[in-house]
Amino acid sequence: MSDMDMGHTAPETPRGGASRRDFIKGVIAAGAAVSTSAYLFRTSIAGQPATGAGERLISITVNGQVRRVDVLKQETLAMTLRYKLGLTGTKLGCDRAECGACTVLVDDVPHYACSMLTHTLRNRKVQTIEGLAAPDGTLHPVQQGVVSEQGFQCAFCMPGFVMATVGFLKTNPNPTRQELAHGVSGNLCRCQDYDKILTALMKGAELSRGA
Amino acid sequence: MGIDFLTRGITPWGQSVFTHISWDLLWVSFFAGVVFLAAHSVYMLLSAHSKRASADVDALEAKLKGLPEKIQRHSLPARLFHWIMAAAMLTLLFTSFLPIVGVKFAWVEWHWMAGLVLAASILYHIIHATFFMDFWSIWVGPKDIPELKSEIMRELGGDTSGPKAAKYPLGNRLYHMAIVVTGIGASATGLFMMKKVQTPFFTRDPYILADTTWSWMYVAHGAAGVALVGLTMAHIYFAIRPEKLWLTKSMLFGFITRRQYLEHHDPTRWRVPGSEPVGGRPSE
Amino acid sequence: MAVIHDMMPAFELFQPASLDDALGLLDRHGADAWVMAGGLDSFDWLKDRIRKPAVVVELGAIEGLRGVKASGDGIEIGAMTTLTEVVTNPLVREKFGVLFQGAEAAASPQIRNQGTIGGNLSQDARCWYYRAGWSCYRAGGNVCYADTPTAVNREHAIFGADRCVAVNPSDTAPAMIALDAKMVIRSSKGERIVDAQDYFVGPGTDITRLTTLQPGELLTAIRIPGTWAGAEFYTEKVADRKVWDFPLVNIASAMKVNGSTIERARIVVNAVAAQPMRLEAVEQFVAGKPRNEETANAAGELAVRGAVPLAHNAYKIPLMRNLVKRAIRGGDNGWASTS
Amino acid sequence: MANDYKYIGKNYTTPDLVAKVTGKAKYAEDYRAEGMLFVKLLLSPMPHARVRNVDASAALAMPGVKGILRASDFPAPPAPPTPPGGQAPPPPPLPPETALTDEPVYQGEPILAVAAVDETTAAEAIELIKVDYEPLPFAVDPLDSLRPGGANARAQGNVYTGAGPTLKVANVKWTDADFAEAREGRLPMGEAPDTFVLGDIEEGFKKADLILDETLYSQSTGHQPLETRTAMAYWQGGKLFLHGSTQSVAQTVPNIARMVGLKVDEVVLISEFTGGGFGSKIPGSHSMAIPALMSKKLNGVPVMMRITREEEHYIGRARAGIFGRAKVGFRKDGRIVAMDFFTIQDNGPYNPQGDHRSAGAMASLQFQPETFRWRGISVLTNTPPRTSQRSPGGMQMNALLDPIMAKAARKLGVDHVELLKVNAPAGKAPYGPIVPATKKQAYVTQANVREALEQGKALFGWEEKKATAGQKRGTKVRGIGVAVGPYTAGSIGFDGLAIVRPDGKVQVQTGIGNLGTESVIDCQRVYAEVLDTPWENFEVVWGNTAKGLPWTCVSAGSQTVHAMTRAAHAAATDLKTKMQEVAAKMRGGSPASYKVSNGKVGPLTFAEVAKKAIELGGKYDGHEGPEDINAFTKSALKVVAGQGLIGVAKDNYKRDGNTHSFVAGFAEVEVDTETGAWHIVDYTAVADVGTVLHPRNLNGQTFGGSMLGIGHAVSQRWVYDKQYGVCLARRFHHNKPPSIMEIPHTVKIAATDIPDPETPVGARGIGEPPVGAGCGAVAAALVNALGDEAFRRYPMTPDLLLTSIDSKSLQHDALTAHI
Repeated sequence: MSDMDMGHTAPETPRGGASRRDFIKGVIAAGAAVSTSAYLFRTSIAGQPATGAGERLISITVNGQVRRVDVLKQETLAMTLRYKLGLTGTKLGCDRAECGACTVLVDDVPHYACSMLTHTLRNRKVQTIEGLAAPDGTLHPVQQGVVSEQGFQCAFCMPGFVMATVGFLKTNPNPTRQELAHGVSGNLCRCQDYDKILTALMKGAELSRGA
Repeated sequence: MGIDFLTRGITPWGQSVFTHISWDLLWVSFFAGVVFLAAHSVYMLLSAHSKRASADVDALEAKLKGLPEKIQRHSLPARLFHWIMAAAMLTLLFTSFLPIVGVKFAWVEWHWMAGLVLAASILYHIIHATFFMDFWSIWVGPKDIPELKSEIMRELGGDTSGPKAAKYPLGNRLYHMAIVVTGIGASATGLFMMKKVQTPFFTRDPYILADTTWSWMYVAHGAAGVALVGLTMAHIYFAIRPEKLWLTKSMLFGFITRRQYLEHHDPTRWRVPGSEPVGGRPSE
Repeated sequence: MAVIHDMMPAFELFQPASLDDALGLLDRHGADAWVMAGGLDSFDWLKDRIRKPAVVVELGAIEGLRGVKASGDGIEIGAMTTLTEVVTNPLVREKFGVLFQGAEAAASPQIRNQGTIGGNLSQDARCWYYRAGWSCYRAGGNVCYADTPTAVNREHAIFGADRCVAVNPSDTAPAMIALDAKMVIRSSKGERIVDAQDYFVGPGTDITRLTTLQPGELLTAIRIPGTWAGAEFYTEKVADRKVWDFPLVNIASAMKVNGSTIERARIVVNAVAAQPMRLEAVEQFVAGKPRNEETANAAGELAVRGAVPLAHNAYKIPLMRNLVKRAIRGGDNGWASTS
Repeated sequence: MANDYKYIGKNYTTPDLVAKVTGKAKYAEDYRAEGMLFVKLLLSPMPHARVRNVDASAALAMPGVKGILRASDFPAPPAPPTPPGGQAPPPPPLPPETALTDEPVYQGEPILAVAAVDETTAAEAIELIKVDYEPLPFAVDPLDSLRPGGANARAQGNVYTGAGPTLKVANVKWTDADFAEAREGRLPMGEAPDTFVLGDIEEGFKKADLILDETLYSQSTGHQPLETRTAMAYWQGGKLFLHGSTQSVAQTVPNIARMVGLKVDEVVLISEFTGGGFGSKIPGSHSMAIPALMSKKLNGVPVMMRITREEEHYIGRARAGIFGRAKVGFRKDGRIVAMDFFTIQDNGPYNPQGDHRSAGAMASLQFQPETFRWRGISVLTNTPPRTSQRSPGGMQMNALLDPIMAKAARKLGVDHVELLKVNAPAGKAPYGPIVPATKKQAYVTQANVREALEQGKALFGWEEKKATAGQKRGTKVRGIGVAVGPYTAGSIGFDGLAIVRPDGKVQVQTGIGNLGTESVIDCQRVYAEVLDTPWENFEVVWGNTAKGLPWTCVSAGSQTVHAMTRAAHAAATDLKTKMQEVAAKMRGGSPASYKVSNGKVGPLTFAEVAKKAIELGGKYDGHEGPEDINAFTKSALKVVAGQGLIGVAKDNYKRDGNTHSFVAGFAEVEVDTETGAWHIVDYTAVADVGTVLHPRNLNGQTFGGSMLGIGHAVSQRWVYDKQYGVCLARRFHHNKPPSIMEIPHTVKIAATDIPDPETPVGARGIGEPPVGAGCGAVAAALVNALGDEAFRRYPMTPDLLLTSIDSKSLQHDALTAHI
């Protein structure tokens, strides 16, 4: 595990004599300060209407915390999470609502974050993979199920699968294997390790019921 | 503000091509037609009439013995052609432009079927006119300049000894010319376009022509079609104008009366069988 | 100009809180406005940068457009009701199983959680030539790239091809027509109600859209009368994948059976034409006939009469025939052990 | 077969899993840096063209646009090194692929890149760029290119011939007479430049009781890893730092260095997590050079190039599709007496692919035919570049041949499992062409295919299922099938490197990529085994070449488990020896008398020994190393020297034969005869991969690989429009990778667990063989269910099956690619 710390350091001085380690700006952990850099979008676009139908600065609740973010009208939740809030656990596999890697819970319901405008999430509750484990690091039962069963391979799809499962279990806490498969069928795994994934998620369901 | 006369599209290779002319031009043609109609009606109220003075007609009538009472102007095949073509043309115009102006219906089959009728009738007409009619009687050329001059003079109220119309008045022939260009343009391009729709005759294949060739073909088809709106309006207008009704009737019944013949035509330029020569050539 | 995908162009976003506001916005912005319901179809057009509307009117904030409620002996479904809400609604499950199954077969769980019934019914054609942004007939151009000697058109139409051979891809549309639903359409000029059957239009009528919705109009609700509540329903969707796929052919039917005699039926097949096809000739044929293999076979044959296959979709003829057959006869599960 | 290992063969949790499941695992696109710019690509709209002119003035004038990169910004590729005393290798027959080009040879090939302050600006800038293209002739279907007058994909020709130093590009056109067979639906077989022959097939066919002659087509399909090949780069202190997505960490570095024009030690690669590769990211990607060079041009500023899913389709690689025709002669008992196997490979536009050659070699291994001929022709097409995809050639071999085996089994009345057993490779089974040097075929280290088939037959319940196979209930019919996927499964000669730290922990350095197979961790269990010390005492360092990683095999071709358990074994043994020597130096006595166990060396702790090693220096703390290790490892050694007691060694273990693994797959399918829809009821796979290293991962790999192959059978597509040569199946719902709903209803996975005698740990790789087994078994089961006229092309979607069922004949076209 020695390597796992890499890049997890808080943002530090940019450029100029700093070590490479300092130079890399780490993941901004959930709850840390909002990044002010607009990585993906201009904060002011020439030709963009000066007055819009609504404010660009909006509040959304992410992982239990109210976050004020400057969001462009065409910005999707996945982009806001990844590039504005530093929550890179939500992955972009297709950006077209086809693979599920970006699945997050919105008001406890699984949604493709790549295909929701952030502006539609004002005053709604968003939960991402980063918000699943307890603050002390105790894993969510579904996460624990994955760890116990060595679920997944490359794991790029894993956050999406886990969030889809957590959301699905809220509606059906005691699913059959087939029901759970149907519940997470909006998520694609290209390692195609679906059988082990299902075993791990079923374990997660079992642990959830015990929790 | 610039008007885009042509609508652009994009090919699978990302190249910009024309897809058709701007349908705004339909309204341009339509209003041009209306304006022409209005202007012409007003003008007609004020202008002098161009037909031969009745004294002259009497003289001519006396001079030309043997002229039948009814003079055949359009043979039955020619009239059939005309009306079939007219029906096809109107079908074509309505099936193409009604959907554009918002009346939605399944127009394509009607359109291509009417198009086939039109094309067939044009083909028939070409053959018929070439071998069975006075082919050159309908064309316009430099030799018509005297007639044009004298027609203008007459329109301006002056009398002139210049030539009067042969079988087809100059305006009629100019109109025919415009119809030849637009009608053949529209039907020739339309025939190619049938490769692009499901018909019993062809398997669909848009790839018989290059993207850019097609784009010009659509532009030509659209331009001809739009022009035909104005031309058709003008045609119908003339057909129902009171002073032209004698001509319209002739397209229905085939003949004109002897007096109508003498009033409007230059007997030297349109010889009617049985009439005796008046002597001398028409003024050049 | 070079073509680039995958970045949404900038637009102004309006999130009206009432239907009147929404209609007002549509009137004000005319052709510049794009209506977004669940957004799942919209995002494709926007992310591909094929459509660049100046204004997007997002309907999610209009509470009145959501929910399923009883209405006489039928139900009324707000157009912005999600497919999941339709699927989980007890009234729908109890009375209109055909709609429940149709909605359940659509897309994926996440899409059903977000996608709306109105959006599913009104979605655009999925022809991959059309969706590539080329100027085909449906896009206002003058080529059908899907019906050429070399085109790949496995998913395309066998009926009603009028230049365009795209099909309607909706999983819920056949159920709505089978149930004789009424579509409530609003514009600033007022309300009009059309039969579900007439909500969908073919390329002959309008080659650039799949529904009768005109600019400035919104589908606000779907009213399902009680006529077919609790009837014998049959739905089946055949697709390459069991999730996130559009139908190769799908069917929805409602049938009233008295003993072994079919009293009346409504049978609708989708993905064979640009509009869901209600098989009225078949319905008439089976009415009053005994419900047996022979009637089913004859109905199947009748259903596919007049079909014109393209190069790669001749299979749709036996597939449609067999699905109609099953709708009359009932499905066949065969192996009991199949989970 | 049980072994008495303590760690090997036991389930445990890999140490990267918690980071993965909490979202903390960082993939290339998850890195951020202040002032980071974004790059977007301009892709060729045409399948083959020449860029005449680019007008980017409007784009460059946009506020926020920072720069443009063209093909001309790339360094000329260095000439390949001349071996000492040897001749310079001939120049490649085609200009090599580069990340950007002015002569695109497939639609979607990147022409130029624009950097801007954000992606919106970059996209708008791209839209403003005017490129003037001269369209050139193109071919997207190999058969079209072979037709008389057919277009060539490249100006130099349309076919690769030969291999290695004899590799050439030629212009091959077949005659109308050759194509006459196409009208009958059979694959035309014209001149094929590549061939190998074993025995006299004409004589072989004379002995046959049944001869089948079948044409089948296996599609090209994208690898489609869920993580696209996004990369981020910046420069600092003259070094390039690159965050990329790669299957192989160590071996990607020289590749990037070459693309960017640097020395190997001027590149730092960070790739701790890779979201899948399946062969498409073996040594990284050409596209990695784009952010690297853009950053260089912009004074080292960080540059992120996010690759979209559609772009991944174009630049992300695909499996080479193969048209195959096989004439196979069987004896009554199912023994194959002659096989004449003809393949037309869709090579794509660039590097020569070996899939069809491998298909020939694997056919000769799998069926051990008494006489055999393989002929192949590899045709260049203007479609995205191909590269190895899990079981390259092996999978296609199974797809093309196993349906024939199923048919033969039924026609001969021989049980299909028995048919495979009678032809199965065993022991040091020979395969492939005659090797000129030895005048014999190469052979495998060990094959236990019959054992795997027996084990699988029992586990699957073959005999019970056989009773109902082919029977129809209601509208549904079931069928069973079996196939064996063979493939190479291990290379040799790489290095191991580990440090016993002064805190007593053993830190294992590895250059294996972390692409999800977990071999990056699993291989290191050998250290625990050799040092007889609990796994908790070990830490693994991977994914960052600045940390000193040894030279490692590419994580591809099922090599890693074999190659890197050997290297681990060598380095662990070196550690053990050195610890014993140091202990002896500390406490006297013979080194051998110090037992290394449970974190101790005799009475001494690892920590004590490590501290002493640092004191001793020299070879003990890595300031000296063996001569035979790779230069890359030598550089790594410099990084870690002095940090503790260093174990470093090259794998010099002997090996007799070439390492291959096998998987026997069994499938039961159920087809609805009224709709053509079908699903897999049961699936069983038994892996013959030597010693099992990590059962849960082996099961995951075996099933995942099987599903990857099954994907080719059930749904995966790759569709091109021939007229314009452009991609139609751009989206997942078009190209249809299997979802979780497509998996078999029940799955059983097992292994023979017979150690390979030619490698210390006995373990071989698993990545490739299940792919062909899955595809072949399912295809065979469909033949079993539906009879002879079931399908002729992959995937066997409902439309194809229904057409066959309905018309009782094969109506569909097996001779057109990409539909």
